Amino acid sequence: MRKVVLLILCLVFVFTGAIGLLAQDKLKAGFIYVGPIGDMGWTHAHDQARKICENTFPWLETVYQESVPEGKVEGVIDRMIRRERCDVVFTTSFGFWEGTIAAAKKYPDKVFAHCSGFMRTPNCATYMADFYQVYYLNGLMAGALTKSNKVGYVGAFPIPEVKRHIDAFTLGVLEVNPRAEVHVRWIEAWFDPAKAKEATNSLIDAGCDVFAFTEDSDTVVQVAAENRLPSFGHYSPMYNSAPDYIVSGQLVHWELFYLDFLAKVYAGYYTSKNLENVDYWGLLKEGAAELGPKFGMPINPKWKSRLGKTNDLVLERLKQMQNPQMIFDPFTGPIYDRNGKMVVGRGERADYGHLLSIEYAVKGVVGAWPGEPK
Amino acid sequence: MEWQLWIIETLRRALAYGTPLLLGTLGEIYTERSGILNLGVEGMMILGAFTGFVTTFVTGNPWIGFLMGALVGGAASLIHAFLSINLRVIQVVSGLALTLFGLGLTGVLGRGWEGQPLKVSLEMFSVPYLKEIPILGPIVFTEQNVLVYIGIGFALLLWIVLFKTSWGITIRSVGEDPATADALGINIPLVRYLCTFIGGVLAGIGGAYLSIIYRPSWTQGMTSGMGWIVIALTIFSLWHPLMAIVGSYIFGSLFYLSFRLQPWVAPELLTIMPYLFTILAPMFLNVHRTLRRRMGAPAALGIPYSREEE
Amino acid sequence: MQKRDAIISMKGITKTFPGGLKANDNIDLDIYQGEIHAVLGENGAGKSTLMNILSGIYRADSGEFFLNCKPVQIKSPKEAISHGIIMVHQHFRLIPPHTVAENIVLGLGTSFLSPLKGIEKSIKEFNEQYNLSIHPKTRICDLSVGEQQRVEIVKALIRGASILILDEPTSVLTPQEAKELFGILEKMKKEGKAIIFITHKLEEVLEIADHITILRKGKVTASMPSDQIAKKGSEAKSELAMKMVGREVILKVEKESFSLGNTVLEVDNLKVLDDRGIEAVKGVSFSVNRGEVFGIVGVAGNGQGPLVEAITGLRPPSSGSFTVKGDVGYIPEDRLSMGSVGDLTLAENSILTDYKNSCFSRHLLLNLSYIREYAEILMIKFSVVAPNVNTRAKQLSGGNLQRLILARELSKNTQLLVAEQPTHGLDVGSIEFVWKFLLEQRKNAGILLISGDLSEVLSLSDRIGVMFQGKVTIFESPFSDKIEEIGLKMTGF
Amino acid sequence: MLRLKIEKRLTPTWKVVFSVTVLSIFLAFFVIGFIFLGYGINPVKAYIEILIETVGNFYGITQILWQSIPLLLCGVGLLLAFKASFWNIGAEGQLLMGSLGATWAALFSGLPDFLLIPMIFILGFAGGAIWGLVSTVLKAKFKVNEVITTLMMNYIAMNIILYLIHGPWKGEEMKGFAYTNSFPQPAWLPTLGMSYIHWPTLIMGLVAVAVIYLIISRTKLGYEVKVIGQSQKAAKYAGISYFQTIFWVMLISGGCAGLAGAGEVAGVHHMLRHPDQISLGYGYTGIIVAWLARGNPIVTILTSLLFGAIYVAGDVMQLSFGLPFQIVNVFTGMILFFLISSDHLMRYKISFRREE
Repeated sequence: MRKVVLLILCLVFVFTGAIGLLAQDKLKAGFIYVGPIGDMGWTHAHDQARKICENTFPWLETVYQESVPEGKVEGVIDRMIRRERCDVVFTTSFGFWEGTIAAAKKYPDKVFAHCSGFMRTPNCATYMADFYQVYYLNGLMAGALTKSNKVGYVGAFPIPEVKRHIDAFTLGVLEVNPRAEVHVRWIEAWFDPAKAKEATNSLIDAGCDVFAFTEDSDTVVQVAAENRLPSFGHYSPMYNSAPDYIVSGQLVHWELFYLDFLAKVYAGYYTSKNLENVDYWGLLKEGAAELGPKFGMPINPKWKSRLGKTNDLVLERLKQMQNPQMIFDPFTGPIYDRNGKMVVGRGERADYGHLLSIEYAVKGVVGAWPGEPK
Repeated sequence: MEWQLWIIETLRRALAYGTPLLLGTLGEIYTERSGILNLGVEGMMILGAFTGFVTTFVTGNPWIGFLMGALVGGAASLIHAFLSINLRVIQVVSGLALTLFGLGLTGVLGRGWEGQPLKVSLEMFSVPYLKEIPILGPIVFTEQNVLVYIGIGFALLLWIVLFKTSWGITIRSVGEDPATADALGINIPLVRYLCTFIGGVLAGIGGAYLSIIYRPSWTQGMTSGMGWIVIALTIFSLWHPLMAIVGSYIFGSLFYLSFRLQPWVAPELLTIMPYLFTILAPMFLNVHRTLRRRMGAPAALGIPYSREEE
Repeated sequence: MQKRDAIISMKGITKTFPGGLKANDNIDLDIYQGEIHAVLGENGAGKSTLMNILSGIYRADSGEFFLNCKPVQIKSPKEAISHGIIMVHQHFRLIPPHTVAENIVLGLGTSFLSPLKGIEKSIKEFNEQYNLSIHPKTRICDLSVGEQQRVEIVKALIRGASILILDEPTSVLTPQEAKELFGILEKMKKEGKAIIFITHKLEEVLEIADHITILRKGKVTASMPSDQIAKKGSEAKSELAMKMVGREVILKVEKESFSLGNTVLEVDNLKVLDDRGIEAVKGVSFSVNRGEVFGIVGVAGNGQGPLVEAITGLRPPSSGSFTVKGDVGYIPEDRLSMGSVGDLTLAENSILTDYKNSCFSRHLLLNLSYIREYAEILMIKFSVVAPNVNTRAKQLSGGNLQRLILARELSKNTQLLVAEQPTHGLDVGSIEFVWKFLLEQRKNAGILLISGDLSEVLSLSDRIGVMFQGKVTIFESPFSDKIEEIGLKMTGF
Repeated sequence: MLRLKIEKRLTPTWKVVFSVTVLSIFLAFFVIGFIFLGYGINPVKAYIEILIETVGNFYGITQILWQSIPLLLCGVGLLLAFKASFWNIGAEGQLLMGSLGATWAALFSGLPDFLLIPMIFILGFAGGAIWGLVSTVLKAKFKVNEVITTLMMNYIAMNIILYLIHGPWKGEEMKGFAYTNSFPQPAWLPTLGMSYIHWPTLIMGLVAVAVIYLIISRTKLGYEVKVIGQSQKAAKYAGISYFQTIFWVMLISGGCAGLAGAGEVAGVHHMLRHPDQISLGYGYTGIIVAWLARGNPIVTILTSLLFGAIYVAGDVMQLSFGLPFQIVNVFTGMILFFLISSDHLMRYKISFRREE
């Protein structure tokens, strides 16, 4: 009996070793997700991109692990590199930064990329696709659609990323409809359909009649549609959740980043020595973000007539921002926060650093705003 | 009047959110009244949610979904029943195992179903005429789904059964003093099996409500701790079906208010409230001697019964 | 004399418990209609087991039942009830938070929707028929013991009991209540019911029983109509008593007398509330001195429990005071779940009440080797039979366990020893052993003996306090001419 | 003909207990094999792979050790509470409050560097202990069932931490995310070599096992705990104060869970973050760890390693076979079902007899 077990063990070792040899000229990438891949939002979008990459590059192999607790990320990286022999590891949540940086130091000849992070090392790049421009466009439409002059917004966590989205959205709403307000509710979770549902309901009860959100489910769209109210999708194509009531939304193309990054690593352009300054910041002009309730449909045709003139305004601004020169940006002064303080001067355009650390709420935002500067 | 509107809106939402809690609590009340402590509510709810969703998705009929959810919830409860009635294991551990098992199994089996929206659901509707009643009309009879009424109906029915019928006397007696009931020719295992099964069925329906009506889709762990709240509500409602209505809707109200009042009150404060109430309610009860005797926990709760051991 | 058929007869009933104890050994018993049949026996003679078998709670290993000469099976309480066999247990099978009516209809199969409807009327009828005065809507927990017993009887009657088994029905009653109960039983007899009356008090049953059967160690030792005994007089009685206990009932106790020492317990106008908040001890005063046994005798439930709990510090008195000199040793009535801990070893059990003593524990630690030695010594000195000190207490027999508890309580350097029903349920050998040690212990301490057994108190005590409804009346020795008076006091006259 | 013979026995021998335990774990593995089949994975290969990746190499073993640290501390503390028949199912909340205390020590106490780590453990212990004692007071003074209070206190602890990381304790370095600042370097627990094993906590765990073993077997407190656990009536008779004993029990039990929390924040996370991320259900798994040890604190070392291995095996199954992470719960639930069923069987002696 013992001999058989030993034999099996030996065979397994030989077998795995052989695979390692064969995989020499292949590139293997590991993806570490913070949530379940079925979440309809963030993790789902990353996983879609992973699949696209795998289908595009014949030399690419991928592995992934979902729902990784933040404290365990370093161990998962270990396993991906030691056991799965990954050459590149992507960690797709802000909370993974500590583990990612530690692992990057531990494996100096491997390549890492950390999504939404701010710390880089020679072998760890950062990347982020951001939506504030798309949110602004959606804001324009929301401003045109609201009759009660109250627009609802469900936010996940009061962090700069979400605050930036809300501010951009509000700038859009107020540009079209200066009397409108954007009411905000936080659900303190990236994914909690029950909370998102009651948050939306509380906004409906507060009189809001158009909805946008930053969280990882399609709950807000569903609840709004149940009440026959328009809403904007987020992250994934949510057109199918409410074909009649979804107006537009934000869509992401993570694959643009992944394809580019992996191709460069494979070509030897990116190595474990030169990533210190590699920071992807994907906006409309890079094609990382897209406007629409589903790919290839910027505005739901059913709503075009209701939008009227705003329709054209949206498309014009979209074109301006897609221009490689980025002729327009929503965070162009003068911008005042809701306490009346000027945060972006007249004629100035908020720079990258400013955008990354937004804590203020612009004029027109109503509701709790944790961490608001005095 | 502004405040009237607030009450109406809050309670309206409390009904929708509180219904799965109510269903689960009613079931657990029956289970505990018969002397079985089932901490596996979370597991049974998630199993009900998963089977409810899948069945509805496949058959296109939400009612069959509810039926299957109920049956699977009930079947899961029978595991606990078997372990605690026949094998007389420690019920805390057995319930915990059921919760873990339910969460795990649905997570493993349900992966392919995640993110698929459910096309058919039960429509919301308003009851004609009744919705004209001031205050009550807009709360209860406007734009609610039928399960809300079924939940309240169950509560009334189970209250009548528990306190006005011979079965109720039997169930309560089995939970208070199984030896006595046994001596009077009552089949203790049968009663306990049935009550645990009722608990599983109702938890299953409550879970199916989440995946079919409340948010027509499936995600793993979508019960997000509701099963534990049910355990708390069972105690909060002093094992009384009518109090379960009050408890579930108070909890629903607070959940809703934690968003509605967000501009003014820290949400954590409101979220903590129900848990604090649950601790305080039995505390006040226990200060009062007669109340404790009449409204306290079933005396044989969690204690296995066997005839020969006397 | 007309030959009648027995309403129920049992043939060859045998029951062995998992521990190997043969509780019933080939027992035959015939019960006739319109007759009160007393089953007598000591504690542990197998009476309760037999009745539990008859009422379907236990199953016999072998044996047969004949109901009106037809063989029947009794596999469950339900089947027993369907044959009209119903038992009123010594500890009432009533559910305290439920009402009288709810208790009565339980398992009755009344109408589903209005289960209590017919019942209230029936209760009223029984109230009139037997003069019971029970109110259907009261909760059991608000009733007195006597009232609860009547609820039990109504419960049985409503189920159509033709054979009513009463397990030690008088043990919890005051004499007044017992008298009322006998009245009720007489009426039931006249209605044609068969009544089985289980007791260990011979005197009591001679009054009302028509037939007497005596069990001893699981076997029938005598069975005869009671008028035969009445005819034969006192000689027959002592013969019966011998059959019950196997030898003379009255144990002669060698009793050395000691000179009285200082006062070890002084109780002054003590008042104590019971669990329900009712004053159970209503102003009691007495004292116990070293060198004497002070016996408190009374029917159970007259406040002895709360009194003992107060003296041993388990229950705060509501008013009055008591002073104890030195340590108190206490032998509780409930030796299984209070006097010992079943899952702990004998060594651990041997220090239960004295573990804080500096020889067993220093600072935070226990002195394990000393404890083991100590337990070994105790076991030898008090002849506790067990494999070793690591045996678990639950594996010991009742007599051995009581010896261990005695050993523990007597070996402490106590000034006052409170012994509560110390011989309850023990075999004769153990009883003698316990008595001997209690008397010896007077050398060093004062003994407070609480017992329901008058003969025990009479033979051991130097002074006697009779407890009735929360009050104590004290009698000084000699008692021989006061026995009648003491008996009367116990019954409240 | 073979005939089944069933006899009852009072106390099963440790050999029976051990073999039945191993057997039920194997049974669980067997049943779960079908789930592998359902996913198109050869269960035999899968188990060999899991075996290699968990106990078959050095890295796997360090991972198991690392995972079992909080389980050991929670489990052994709970064991003491269960010994006193106090159904503490609040180790989760006690762990969180321990992490809260430790965070305060690391970030806000302003102590000199060399005092930081001792203070982290002291306040971690205190945080868990205080949280455990709330239920003690409620039980002893108001007779509120501890199952419910400890369970509710979990949720309250969770919300307190949420409030702190979103509000007053939110770190300025965290770009507005809901984390506290990173602990200063001197407050980081050292780890063993290249592994993640924060050995001071591991040693705490082993010390806790030893201390609780000593408490149970040779102290007055342990004696009191055993008596109370068996019969409250006997305890009252023996003059044991229920409140006082349970007070110490929960002080230690909650404190151990608190130490686990302190170890997690100071050894793994180096900050306070969302409660779901700090405790991956360690408090609940701890119940199982304690229960499986059947009253023997030494055995918790084995049971916590078992569940540490299951956690690690879960990681392996996710990464190597693409199974969802919930597979861990299926394992735990299954093993528990089989174990509690076998618990009953252990009280019977089953033998086959050949009948002529």
